[in-house]
Amino acid sequence: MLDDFLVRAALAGVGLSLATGPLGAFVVWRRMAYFGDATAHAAILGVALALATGLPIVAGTLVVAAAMAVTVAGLAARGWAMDTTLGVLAHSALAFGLVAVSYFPSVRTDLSSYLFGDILAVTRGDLGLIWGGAVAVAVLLLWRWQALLTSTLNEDLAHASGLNPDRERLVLVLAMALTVAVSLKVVGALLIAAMLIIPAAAARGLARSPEGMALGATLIGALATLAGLRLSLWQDTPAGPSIIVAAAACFVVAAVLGRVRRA
Amino acid sequence: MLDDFLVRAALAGVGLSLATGPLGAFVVWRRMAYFGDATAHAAILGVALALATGLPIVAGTLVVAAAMAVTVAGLAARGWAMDTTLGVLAHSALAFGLVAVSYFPSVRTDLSSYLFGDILAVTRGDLGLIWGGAVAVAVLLLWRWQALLTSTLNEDLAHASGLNPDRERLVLVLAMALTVAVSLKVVGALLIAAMLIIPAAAARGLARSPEGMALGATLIGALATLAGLRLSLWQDTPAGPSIIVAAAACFVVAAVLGRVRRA
Amino acid sequence: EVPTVVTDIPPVQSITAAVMEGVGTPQMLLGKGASPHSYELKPSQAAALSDADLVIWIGPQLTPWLDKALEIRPEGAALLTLLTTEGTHRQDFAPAEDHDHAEGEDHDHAEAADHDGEAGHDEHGHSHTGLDPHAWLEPANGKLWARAIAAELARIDPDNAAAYAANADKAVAAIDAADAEAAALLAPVKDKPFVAFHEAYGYFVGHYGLTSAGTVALGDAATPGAKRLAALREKIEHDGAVCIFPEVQHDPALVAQMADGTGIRVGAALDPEGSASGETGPAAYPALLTTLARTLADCLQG
Amino acid sequence: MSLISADHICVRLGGEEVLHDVSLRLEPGEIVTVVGPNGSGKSTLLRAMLGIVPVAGGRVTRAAGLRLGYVPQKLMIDRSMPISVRRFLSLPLRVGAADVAAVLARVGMEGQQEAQLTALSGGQLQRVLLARALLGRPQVLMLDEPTQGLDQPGEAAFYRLIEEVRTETGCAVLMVSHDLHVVMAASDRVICLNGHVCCEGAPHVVSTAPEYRALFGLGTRGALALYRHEHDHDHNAGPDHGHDHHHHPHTHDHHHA
Amino acid sequence: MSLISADHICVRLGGEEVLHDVSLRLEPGEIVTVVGPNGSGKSTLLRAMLGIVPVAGGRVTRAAGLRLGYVPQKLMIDRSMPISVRRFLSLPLRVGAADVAAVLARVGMEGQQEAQLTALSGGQLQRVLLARALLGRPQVLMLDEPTQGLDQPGEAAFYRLIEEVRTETGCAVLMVSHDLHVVMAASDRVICLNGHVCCEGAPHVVSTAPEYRALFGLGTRGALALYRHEHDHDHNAGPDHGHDHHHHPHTHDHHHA
Ligand SMILES: Nc1ncnc2c1ncn2[C@@H]1O[C@H](COP(=O)(O)OP(=O)(O)OP(=O)(O)O)[C@@H](O)[C@H]1O
Ligand SMILES: Nc1ncnc2c1ncn2[C@@H]1O[C@H](COP(=O)(O)OP(=O)(O)OP(=O)(O)O)[C@@H](O)[C@H]1O
Ligand SMILES: [Mg+2]
Ligand SMILES: [Mg+2]
Ligand SMILES: [Zn+2]
Repeated sequence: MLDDFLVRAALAGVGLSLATGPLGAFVVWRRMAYFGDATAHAAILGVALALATGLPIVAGTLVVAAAMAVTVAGLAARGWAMDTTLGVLAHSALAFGLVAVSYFPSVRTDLSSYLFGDILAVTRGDLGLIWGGAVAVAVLLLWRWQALLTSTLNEDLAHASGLNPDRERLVLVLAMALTVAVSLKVVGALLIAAMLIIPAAAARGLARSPEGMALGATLIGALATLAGLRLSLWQDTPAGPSIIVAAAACFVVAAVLGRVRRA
Repeated sequence: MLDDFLVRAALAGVGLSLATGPLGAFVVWRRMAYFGDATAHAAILGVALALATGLPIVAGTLVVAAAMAVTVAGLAARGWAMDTTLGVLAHSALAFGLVAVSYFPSVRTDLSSYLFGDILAVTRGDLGLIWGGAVAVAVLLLWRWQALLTSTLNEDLAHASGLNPDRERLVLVLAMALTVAVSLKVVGALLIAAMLIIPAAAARGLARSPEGMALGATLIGALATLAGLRLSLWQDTPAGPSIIVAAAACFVVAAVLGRVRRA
Repeated sequence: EVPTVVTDIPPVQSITAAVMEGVGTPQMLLGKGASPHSYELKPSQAAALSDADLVIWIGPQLTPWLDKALEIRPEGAALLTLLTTEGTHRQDFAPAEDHDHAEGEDHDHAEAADHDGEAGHDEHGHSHTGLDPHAWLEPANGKLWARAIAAELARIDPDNAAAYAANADKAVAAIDAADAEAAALLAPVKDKPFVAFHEAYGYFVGHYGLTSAGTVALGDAATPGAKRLAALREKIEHDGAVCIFPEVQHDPALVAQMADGTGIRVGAALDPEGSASGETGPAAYPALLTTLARTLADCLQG
Repeated sequence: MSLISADHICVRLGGEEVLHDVSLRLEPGEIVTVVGPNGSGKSTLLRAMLGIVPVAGGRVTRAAGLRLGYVPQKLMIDRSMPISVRRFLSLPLRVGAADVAAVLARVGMEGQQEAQLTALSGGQLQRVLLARALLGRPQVLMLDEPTQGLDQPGEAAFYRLIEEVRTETGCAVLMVSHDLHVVMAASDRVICLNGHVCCEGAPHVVSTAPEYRALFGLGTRGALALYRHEHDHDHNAGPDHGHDHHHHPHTHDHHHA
Repeated sequence: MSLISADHICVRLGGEEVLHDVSLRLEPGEIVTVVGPNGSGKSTLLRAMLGIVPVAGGRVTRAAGLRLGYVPQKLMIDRSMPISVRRFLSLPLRVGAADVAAVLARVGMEGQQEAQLTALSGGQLQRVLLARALLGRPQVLMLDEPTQGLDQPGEAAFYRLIEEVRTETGCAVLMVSHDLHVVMAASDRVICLNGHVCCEGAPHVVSTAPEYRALFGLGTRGALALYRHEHDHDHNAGPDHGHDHHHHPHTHDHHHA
């Protein structure tokens, strides 16, 4: 059954939702919508460095993504707004990548083509990676859930409870960066960035508790994967964008339902 | 003198800063760092629509950018966070664009190539467009400055002063969307998005008043343009990324100066 | 049972289609001007790839992303990487330019660079060597690959071996004809220097003995810097380059910028990968060569 | 004509009707105070009259060109905008330096023009908000718990200031307060709110009304009094008071417009 | 050993020294109140002791494993997280439903478990914050103007509650308040702060200290008293009081660690 690329794509999308659901909730709460794009942009710098130094591309991307995460967390601890910081870093990293590569004239292919995966091209090995990674992220989040929630809600209250909000933020941001960096190559930058925002934003309109929102985002992500693949198969449209279109449809439905319920 | 492409590039960058400086300040204050990228993504949908309907590409991009702006403003008025909304719309628009284009097999060109300009390729006509647009935006912002500031600082206070914060937000977002959509083609998506965030973020660390921040962002933008072009000429690095690298350097210097001054 | 064959870009599809004429039709992944970096498979293409018996592609130097997508082809499916096919004429990109005026005869040392096709068989996947992947623009490679494809198909599908061999002969003849036509078109303009948009034409320039005056952009990875453009402009004026050519899928603004005020003519857009026309089928590859030659000649002749 | 009035307004928030059939009119020069337990809709009433919250029924009428000053109960100011007290006071109408200095002096913040808004302590911010409301010669002041966070001399000065401003400019004041003892002394009219108007009138009338007594108990002598004297009594009058507004047991005729 | 103590701490904010050489120790079971004019550094002192603000000199020592409850002066809660009162009370330590119901009843919010945190009125939120601080059997309560926004029965109930909790669990309370008259009745020890410790001691000692009188004037009978009786006097004791902490004219020996 795993032979079928569609089955593998569906499993990959569902597995991904397991991580992006709860991570996406934090993305919405902490105003980090830029995170996916920022990591994808930063990864380009990683590719340039890898090509320049002869390291494996994966190593380059991971190192740069982790460095970005640490910088974001550090700046946020000094009171910078997350979205501004992410915007600054995303563009700076991309620009540095493009400048760096101009020093290596032997690199003449579009750097981003080294990074992008495609959910229809997921292999059995990738599935292992995704599910392994997603379960690891889910377990990490479950383990630190209370501390992460408290620090996200209010850092002063977290401090008073003996938590260190800076550390919690760093853990969260690192987990996010590594997840994104790894899945870039497997499912593509566009899809992973969208899966971090849209399902969580859709769940926001309906949920009444943080857990409900994280769970809702996971379910909506999984649902969008299945519906999007169906759309893609039916209309022969590209799979990643079709999944995002399905997620966007969920967002619209949830927004309307949310309004109706509130009125 | 206008013959020289470098002079034209410098003039374009400086003209652009005139608009992106104050707009960028609002981007930082209102947590809209995603704005530039979101408009660029949405523009792809505009290109697809234009190709499908036979309209001019510029018309397609402008229509979609304006529609995005109106949607963002409308959702923000219902209490949605700006960055989340922008993230949802950016990815949805891009995905719709990619899906739509797969229905028109006659569309055979890389969509994004319609979007990417290059500041070194600016023509005399482009210069007129940029300066005309930038001056228009600057005048608009100057005219509504007090109202925009009040609504940005606190919507309740704006209401009590007889302003309509929803209208001010709409004006701002529309001005921003049109500026970005027009300049995409001239100077490129990466540069315009970066110029909306990095100079304003750099100025944030030093400024003590909103006007100071807007002015500082304009100056830093202009300075980065000149320094970046110099770097590009000296090291033969690509011009747009070099300007961003220069702006990022300004950000780091400003952040360090800000810390030193505060301590 | 006719093997399912998947190819990457239009020229490769065309050569393969010529070889398979009357037996089957190869599929193609990168049609319709798709750019590799925003490229996403459609289910129909993924389906094709996932039950391909043979995948034919230029190599990872051209399309790094395909490297990954290739993993979904079934176990044991054959893979033909044309750039590393024995006998392929391969050459490096022109060495990084030093922007002085002495490199008008780029094509000379480019041609000298790498004539033994076997030489640098460096097998590490990604291209940080300077290997120029645009090797289909050397008609000799087209002919060599037609035969290599026929041989590979014959191995997988011995029943149709004879048809493949006969088709390969026909394809070689068609390429020879196109080559001759292109050579005739280009002969009068051989010495007129021209500027192209990106460095895709090393093979073509070498084969037909054209005079390249440089390119606007170096590769796909980075847009050109101000220093390069300033030098290029000076060079255009100094060398008296006749034409400058934009390229499909790339914004012509920079080309217009370089042409502005120098008196150089702006030619029609070149389509080195055949991706704008998106044409497939046996005739597409020979047509690509002659179209390229005609576009160059039309402008250079003035 | 009154400056601003609410006629039979109803306000729904999150699906619940928070205000039912509330009417209120404000005449020039009067000081009206709204009292009521926590969550009784006092802030919502002010916000509805300012147009911040839409009304679900009834209507709010303002005199044309009415100049309003407003001090919200809580103000969220984002740290991302660098702004000094002086600049803040000039929003949205520009004000001369002398006026700024004068109004800051009135609220006990003289010489603080250049302090950053985000660096103020809670009470300092409250004083600045008050200063901003007083600028631009308002005809109506809407003050939502304006003395919260003020130190005691500041609180006393605040009530004096309001009285002064009213006398000088004849502006009307609509205020929310929990300082019942001060309210009774400083207001011309008191409105006792609990989702609806429970009772209304001159302070001495309201303070003896049974509806008022039901909400606030018998002692209106402030926390100290309660602390000292009721401390050993049964607790029924105590902590249980704040919440009974949630099941408004009253039935009203709602006059939705 | 004391539960938590500050030894000669100095705190700098935005380049200015906000606290100079402040020392304070809290013993089990005592109720200590910090009073001082607006901007005198009361909130900063609490935040420094909690580790939210770093100290520039001196040191803060906590007993190992100290359980703390904290009610901040202002709380910014982002609207993007949907969270009910019940869930909020279970952060970061999970609490049983019975405990939640009990503590909500104590602060006068019973039955409100499922209300969304962002839908609460100012006073309701204050009650919930207090409830959260009381959960988890704290050994120290740090309360920054805990009665702000509470209605009058709520305020009275609050002081009773603090007294009860202290008696039941023996926890120490460090509180900031501007209700001078209540403070004097409800505290074991009062610290009068103005960038430095002006005076300190039992309520009756502090209220007669000249430093205290200089800061708060002679009348400590609350705003009503001031309003009624001082209203025609000169205003020197009035609005000008809040700001003199900005040019701390005193010289101190700072014992930086
Ligand atoms: N981030 C900051 N940057 C600079 N100065 C600050 C900052 N935060 C507070 N201050 C200053 O520190 C001083 C003490 O503030 P704090 O909030 O501790 O006062 P407070 O005693 O709690 O006053 P209030 O009674 O008004 O709550 C004030 O003068 C304030 O202006
Ligand atoms: N956004 C909202 N969604 C749902 N309910 C809300 C919302 N905002 C306020 N409420 C409810 O409306 C009621 C009135 O709130 P309001 O803030 O007007 O009270 P208040 O009288 O000002 O109380 P306080 O004295 O505590 O300031 C409360 O019960 C509150 O829970
Ligand atoms: Mg209120
Ligand atoms: Mg305080
Ligand atoms: Zn190429």
